[in-house]
Amino acid sequence: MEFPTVISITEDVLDLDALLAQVTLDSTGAAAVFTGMVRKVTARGEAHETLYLEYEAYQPMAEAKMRQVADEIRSRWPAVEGIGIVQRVGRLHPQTPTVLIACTAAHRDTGVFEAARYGIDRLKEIVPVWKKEVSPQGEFWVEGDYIPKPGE
Amino acid sequence: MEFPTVISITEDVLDLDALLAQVTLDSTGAAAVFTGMVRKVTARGEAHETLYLEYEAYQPMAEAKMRQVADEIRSRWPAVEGIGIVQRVGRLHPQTPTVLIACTAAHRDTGVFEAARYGIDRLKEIVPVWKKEVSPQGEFWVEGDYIPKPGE
Amino acid sequence: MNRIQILLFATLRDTLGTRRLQLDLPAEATVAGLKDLLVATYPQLSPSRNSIMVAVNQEYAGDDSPIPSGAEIALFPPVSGG
Amino acid sequence: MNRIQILLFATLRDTLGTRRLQLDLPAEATVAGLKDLLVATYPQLSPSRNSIMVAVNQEYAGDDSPIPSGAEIALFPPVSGG
Repeated sequence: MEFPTVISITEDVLDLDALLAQVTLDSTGAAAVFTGMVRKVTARGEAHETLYLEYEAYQPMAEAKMRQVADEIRSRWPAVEGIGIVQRVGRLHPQTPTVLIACTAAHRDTGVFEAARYGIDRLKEIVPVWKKEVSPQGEFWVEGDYIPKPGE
Repeated sequence: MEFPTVISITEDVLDLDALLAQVTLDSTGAAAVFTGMVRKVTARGEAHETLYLEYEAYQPMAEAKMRQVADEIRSRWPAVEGIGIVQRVGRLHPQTPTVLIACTAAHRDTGVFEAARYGIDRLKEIVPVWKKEVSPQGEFWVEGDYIPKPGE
Repeated sequence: MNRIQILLFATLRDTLGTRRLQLDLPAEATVAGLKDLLVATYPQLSPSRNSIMVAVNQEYAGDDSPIPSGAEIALFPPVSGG
Repeated sequence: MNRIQILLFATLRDTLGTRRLQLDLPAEATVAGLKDLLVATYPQLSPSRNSIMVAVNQEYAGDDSPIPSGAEIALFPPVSGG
């Protein structure tokens, strides 16, 4: 049986229940899911308020890199069954989910939590998506601090 | 501001997106969620097939213990903002989500993954809920192996 | 004597064929005393005596825990939710 | 000469005011050569030269990476999705 890998970049509202159903097999008993949301109020670092974020993606490369993240998860946690990675793009307001990482397995002690954590960490390192922060003080592009190696 | 704690025992279909919205604040940027599902096919231990599970709860005590699990999470991971714990009861068929644990925080490196993992581990130790496994070979009550201390 | 209501769950409910029992306990009874009386009254509980969990007023109780008058008692096997 | 299409994202698109560029590169050009030509042509890119990421055919490239004829090139800042 082939394990499902669901990759998507979408402007639509994220649907966690639907994604979960897509990565649930007859042998699945556990799922760990990560969701990121737009924070209205940020206290860490330079405290600020956010009106909305504007996400954009280099879509074909982003999809390829999301698939690479899924492959990396499978090589590290072979017990993982289904993997779903969905990035929402467009204008996203506070409290809105922006990204979903779902990893399923037969049991919860198989690495699903670590796999979901790894998935969001890697997505933020290598998947070409950017967000522009729009605040009452103006707008600026957020830049990450990870520089992928050639071919990474 | 009071952090939300959502506790529920329900016969209804679980709605992860709705639960997540209930535990998302203006300061929330990350959520880790655990979901358990009914496995149709179990390979670990004595391999077997499941037609359905029948869940029941000692409802008032179960709700009190779910609240205790949330309190324990907050004392261990003070950065956790919202906590949602929902147990579905009744007859549940393969691939159906049976339980949700959602923990939110401002950032993902604050313990949300560990908090969700702790939440499901503790729920399976101290929350008075039981499942009867119905298989083609017959039916039997599943019994856990954790014995809570008095007052735990 | 202290007449108490006992709620039964899962295996124990199936074994005794009822969701509720009434038992008359001595005034100063403990959980151990309750278990003794139960097993004496319902010998079919004897094999599972050591794995029976007892909650008194919705809190886990030990063998030494007292059973206050009018307490809500629940008997059940080790939990298996999630 | 090798006429290539360049896609621009995020800050770089805003800085140059366009989503696409065309540039004529020497046949054996590398990513470093492309960056040199870009900065010479668009001096406003000079401050961000070292943080510009270059993807060649949808794969991260280093300064030494060659730029094949007809390659799809994309320029962007370090990613910030999620």
